[in-house]
Amino acid sequence: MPIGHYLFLSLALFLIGAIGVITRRNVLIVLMSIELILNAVNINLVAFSRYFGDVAGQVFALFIIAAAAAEAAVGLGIIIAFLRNRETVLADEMDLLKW
Amino acid sequence: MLDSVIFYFFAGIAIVSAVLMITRRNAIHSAIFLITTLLATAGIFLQLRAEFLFISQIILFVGGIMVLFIFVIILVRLDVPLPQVRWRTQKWIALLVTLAVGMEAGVVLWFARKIPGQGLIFPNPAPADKLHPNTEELARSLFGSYLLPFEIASVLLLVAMVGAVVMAKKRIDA
Amino acid sequence: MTFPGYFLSHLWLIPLFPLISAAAMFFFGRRLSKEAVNLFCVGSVFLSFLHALGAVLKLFALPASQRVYQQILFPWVTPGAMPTATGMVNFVADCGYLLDPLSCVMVIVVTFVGFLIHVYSIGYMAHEGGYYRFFGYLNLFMFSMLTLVLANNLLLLFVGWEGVGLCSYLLIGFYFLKKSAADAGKKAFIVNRIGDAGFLLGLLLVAATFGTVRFTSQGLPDPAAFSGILQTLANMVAQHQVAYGASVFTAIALLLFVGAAGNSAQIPFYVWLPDAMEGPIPVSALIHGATMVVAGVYMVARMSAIYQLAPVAMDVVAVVGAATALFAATLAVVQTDIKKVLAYSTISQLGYMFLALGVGAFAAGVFHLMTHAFFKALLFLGAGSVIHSLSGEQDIRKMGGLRYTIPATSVPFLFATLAIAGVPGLSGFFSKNEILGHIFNRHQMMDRYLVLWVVGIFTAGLTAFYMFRLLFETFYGMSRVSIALEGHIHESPKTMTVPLMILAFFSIVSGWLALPILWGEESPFERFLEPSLRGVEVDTGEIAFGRHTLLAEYSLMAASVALVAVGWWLAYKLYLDSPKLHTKLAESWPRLHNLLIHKYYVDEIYDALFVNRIKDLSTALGFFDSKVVDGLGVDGAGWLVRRFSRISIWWDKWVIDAVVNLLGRFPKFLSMPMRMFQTGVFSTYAVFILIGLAVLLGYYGHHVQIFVRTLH
Amino acid sequence: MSPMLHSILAFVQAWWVELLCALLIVLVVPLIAVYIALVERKFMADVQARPDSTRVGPHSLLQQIPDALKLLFKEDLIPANADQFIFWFAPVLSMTAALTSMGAVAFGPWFQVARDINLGLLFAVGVSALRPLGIILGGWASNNHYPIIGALRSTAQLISYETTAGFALVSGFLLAGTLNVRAIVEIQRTDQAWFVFLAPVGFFIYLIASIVETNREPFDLPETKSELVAGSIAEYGGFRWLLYFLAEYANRIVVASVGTTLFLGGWLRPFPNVRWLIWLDAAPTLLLAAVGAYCVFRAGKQPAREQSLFMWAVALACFVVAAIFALAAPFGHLPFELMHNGLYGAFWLLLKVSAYIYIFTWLRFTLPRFRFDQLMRLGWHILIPLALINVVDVGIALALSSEFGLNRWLSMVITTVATLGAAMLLLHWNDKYADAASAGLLADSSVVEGTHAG
Repeated sequence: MPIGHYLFLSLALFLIGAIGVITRRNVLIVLMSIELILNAVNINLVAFSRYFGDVAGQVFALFIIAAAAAEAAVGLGIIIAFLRNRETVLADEMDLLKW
Repeated sequence: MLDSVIFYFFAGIAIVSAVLMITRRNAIHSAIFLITTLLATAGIFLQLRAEFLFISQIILFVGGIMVLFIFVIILVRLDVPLPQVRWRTQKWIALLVTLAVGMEAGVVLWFARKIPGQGLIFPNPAPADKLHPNTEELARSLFGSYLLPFEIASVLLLVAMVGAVVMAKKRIDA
Repeated sequence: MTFPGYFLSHLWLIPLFPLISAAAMFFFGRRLSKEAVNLFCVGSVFLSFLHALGAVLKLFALPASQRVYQQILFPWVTPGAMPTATGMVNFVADCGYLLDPLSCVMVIVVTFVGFLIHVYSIGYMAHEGGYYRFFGYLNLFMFSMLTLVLANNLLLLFVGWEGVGLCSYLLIGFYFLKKSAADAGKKAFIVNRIGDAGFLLGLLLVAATFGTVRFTSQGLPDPAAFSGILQTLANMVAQHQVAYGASVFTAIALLLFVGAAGNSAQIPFYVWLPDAMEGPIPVSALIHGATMVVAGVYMVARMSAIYQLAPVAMDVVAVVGAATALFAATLAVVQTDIKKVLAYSTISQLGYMFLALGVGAFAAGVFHLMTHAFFKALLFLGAGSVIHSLSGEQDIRKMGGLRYTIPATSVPFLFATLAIAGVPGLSGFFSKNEILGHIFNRHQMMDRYLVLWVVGIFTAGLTAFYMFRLLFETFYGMSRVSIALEGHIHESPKTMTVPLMILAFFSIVSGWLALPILWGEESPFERFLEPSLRGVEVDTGEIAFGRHTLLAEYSLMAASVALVAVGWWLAYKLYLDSPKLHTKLAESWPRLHNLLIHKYYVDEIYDALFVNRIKDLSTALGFFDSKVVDGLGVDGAGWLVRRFSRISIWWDKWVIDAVVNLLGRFPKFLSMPMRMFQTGVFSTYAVFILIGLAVLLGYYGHHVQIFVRTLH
Repeated sequence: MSPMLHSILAFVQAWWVELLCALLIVLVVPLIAVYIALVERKFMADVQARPDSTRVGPHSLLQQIPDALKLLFKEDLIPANADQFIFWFAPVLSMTAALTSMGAVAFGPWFQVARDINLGLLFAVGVSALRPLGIILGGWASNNHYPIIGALRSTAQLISYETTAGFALVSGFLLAGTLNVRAIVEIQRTDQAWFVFLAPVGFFIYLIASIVETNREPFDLPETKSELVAGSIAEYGGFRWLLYFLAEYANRIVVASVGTTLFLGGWLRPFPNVRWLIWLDAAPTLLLAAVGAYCVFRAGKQPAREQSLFMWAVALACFVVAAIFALAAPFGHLPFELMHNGLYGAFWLLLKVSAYIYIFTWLRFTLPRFRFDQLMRLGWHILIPLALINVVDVGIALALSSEFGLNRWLSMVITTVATLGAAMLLLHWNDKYADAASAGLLADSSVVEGTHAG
């Protein structure tokens, strides 16, 4: 079966994730959406690696998983710290970083 | 044929539960649907004969990251549905833009498929029984040509761990 | 040249071990436990002792003609071409090590005695503060001393020289909270520096004369390439560029001797040594008894080639030595502080050595150096053990009868006393007789040496007297220990007594190296040292006498033994038989007694002559500095600056800042619309990212097409 | 539609053996689990010096069947404020995870579901990583403090000890050089040594970690009956509870068989290469025959007629199977061969697995329960570092024997001694800083529980 299907799938997942990032207010769900996006990328990589018979793609998928783990740990840490200081996890209330 | 059946099966699960994931109000539900998405993705990896990635997807993403998420959600009582009002405008903009991106990418891929002659020009995947054992392959290139990135990734994880501890640790003085 | 073997080729390790452990002490000694400190420091010294022993044995194995091993690690000071008496030469002072018979003796003595004293210090310093500091200094000293001894050129020797000076300063002032100790340290340091000035000048003169400071070029792969003082000297003499007794040699020899006198506490520089007794006993034993103070002797012996060509300088050395020997001996007679007595005896023994050097008996001097190292170290350590067991009491009038309570200390002390007094059969006897014999030889040539001989032999008697006095006062007779201390007199721990015994053994046997003299042969020790002291054959114009006959030898010995016996008898009479007698004696000659008690008022004279003058000068300078320099110059400048700054403040405020603010406001005003985008909410930024992505895709879409098409 | 059907048919005819195995597992595992529970009951009775139920069947061998039926027909309660969907989802997830991870276990050279997936044991370990999800979701869904606390605890301990077990397994994988189950067992045959002798420390660590992972006493903190009623499954009853129950026992079987496969030589009989022990191959037959004989012997003594009939039936079954075994041995050709290997393998493997689980039970009734911070300290301060050191040491041992030609056993002994020394050191330090550590951990665990209890 042509690789296009995989690409379309990952595109769809990516877009869904992007929508989640943009529209949700709950930071945790935003983080999850980011995980979803990373996952979509992984699908791409693995598909290509399969179709080129080159394992490098899977290696990078592994790295992406590692990065995702790091991102989750740090992100959740930030959220907990934020919650402790500002009592909120709403994305649009985290707006200190502006002019 | 069987491959494609499996693929469509998993892809359907993935997309549906992804949509559900971003539409649930309750964070825990979103987490569960994300988990199903990830599992479905893992299935697709398996269908792509990337066994090791499949297992590490399950161990790390599902068994590690998502458990962490749920843990945090329960710990800080985020399992109550949060108000989802305000800034509709941005939401509409967002949807619009996203759809635009999707359209464009879709068009690109589609026309790439529709080149006169044949479809996407790719070497067809090697038959499954001809493949080398995936884990060994991965290990070889991971510790061979990608050793430095591997080390860097490990350092990244270490740093992330320390950072998470530092940030989430309860200040004794405060 | 055959492969030297491990020990010789790793000669540089010998000084390195103490240096490493010293560094360890200074960097993280504070955190180490006492056991660790012991392990590090004593272990390192022991290692270097082993290596030294190995190297020396290796050297013994070689035939006498080639018993020189020299090793140049790297060229160290390379100022390039330099005008010298021998023309332009490419001056190089390299970092290299030289092992020849002379340095063999020194290195063995230093490492062995040093090791024993380290062991001793474990027990002695056990209850002191700054344990690791003490051992660190001690190891640093070992490093410097070994560098001094093993250096293959005068400059490196000078480095070691200054190093030992520094360590002596640090260790004398070890109890730096005690003012007297700090002062003593400073005194020693300053006096030494005065001497070192002379040394430095001599060094420069050597460099300027010979164009090299390397002692010799023997033992090097190709001696031709490396010029050594000895060879250059030989050439100069051979080409009649200089004659016997040339003034330049005299100058060099005298200047170097100034340095030697400073370091080895000869008149007029001896004043620092008695005060140096403020330091802990092991320090006195190691630095001010056995090793450092003899560095001067070693240096003079090392430069013997030059001295042999400078008769005037030789006489100066001899006279100064003799004077110091007698002088210090007389002072030692009346001292009541056990350490002070030993200090003065050290000075007088050093005088002895210089006397030997001065009459050209270099080997005898070095021989006495070695024996003296053993028994003087033993004496100091024994004294330390006594003080330790009397918990700090140093006044011999408050001692007595200690041999019953602390036998393990008193027996070695007894042997040391016998040795230094020159009782037949012990080491001191042989070495002193060597010296006296050589002087006597010279006297056969020139009568004026008779004086020196008389002084020497009289000093021997005096030595016997005050040493026996010390012995009797301390260990024999009635106990005069104060009641408070009487209760807990305790024998010192094993770590202190065992080194005493070892040293006692060596202070007995080390003299037997010269035993064959008794049946008229020359001593094997001198034969061993001869290659490195040979110097340059030159016509001195003197008639060379052979060694005096065996009969004369025996009669000389008899004379000295008789004097020793007299000294012993006097001491016995005055201090043991009828203790009242010596006080009576003192009262009967109050003048003389006071003179001796006040050390001939030398310190007072020095104060009056130099110290106070310098103080006055510095007060004057201080006045000038505070009033003129600070008052007018600095304060005036400050006042002006204040005035001017007022103006510049105004300018800065109302002109410069105004412009700056204007420049700041302008972009702020311009950037108004841009700031609208910065909502601070990340999802907005995500939207922007997506928009950008959309634009890019829309524009590059067809490129992506091509990309996809030509992927394979 | 037809291509779909066709493909499914193709699938079936391609994979019928695996499907059969899967079916067998799904059918048999609950039975085994139920009887493990029975054994536990008996054991408990013995330890507590009291008689156990003796009514249903001889020695109440059938006791579990009515129990199971009772659980099945109980009313299916869902707490009012519980989250319906997740409350339904969680036990299913647990059960799925347990059974799926069972798929990688090889009960014999031919008896394995996920056979040519070259992940082997890693599959079992990885899929069982889903377990915490089942527990924590169940705990959260029942919307009650005790279950949530239990869920949090169990998640924490599962995650920590999965790490430990993973490292412990890695030491075994290093020795095997492959992940493939059959390859691992074959290597243990050719090496003439079970890996437990080569990496004892690794096995020990894995033993502890597996006990913790299956929430058994003395580490059963998630469901401490005395503190948290039943912990994360307090609100569950009836069929859902049964699912959890089965999942737990299935997990126990999985960890046990993973440990057995990697460290105890899988389905090999003891000393597989010793000729004169060949008669051990006949052990299952003889055992069955013996059981049959025992049943015949006991049949007469049964009080009721049904019971004696039952005994006869059992005896008959035993004899039949024994006969089949005995027949199977001589015939060379395939179906018999398959059955032969499969059954023998299954016999020995199950023997070892049950010994393993017996150890679990033994500990359960022997040791008092740990405190949570003690458990965590054990994990993070001792076991994980020790496991890491162990991995390194095993690697060193392999290098020594392969690169420097040192004798394998010698190098293993050396490194094992080194590891034990490291363990001593760790314990020493832990004791040294125990107070501070426990204080810190107590603070953290109080954070965990304070958010809800407080």
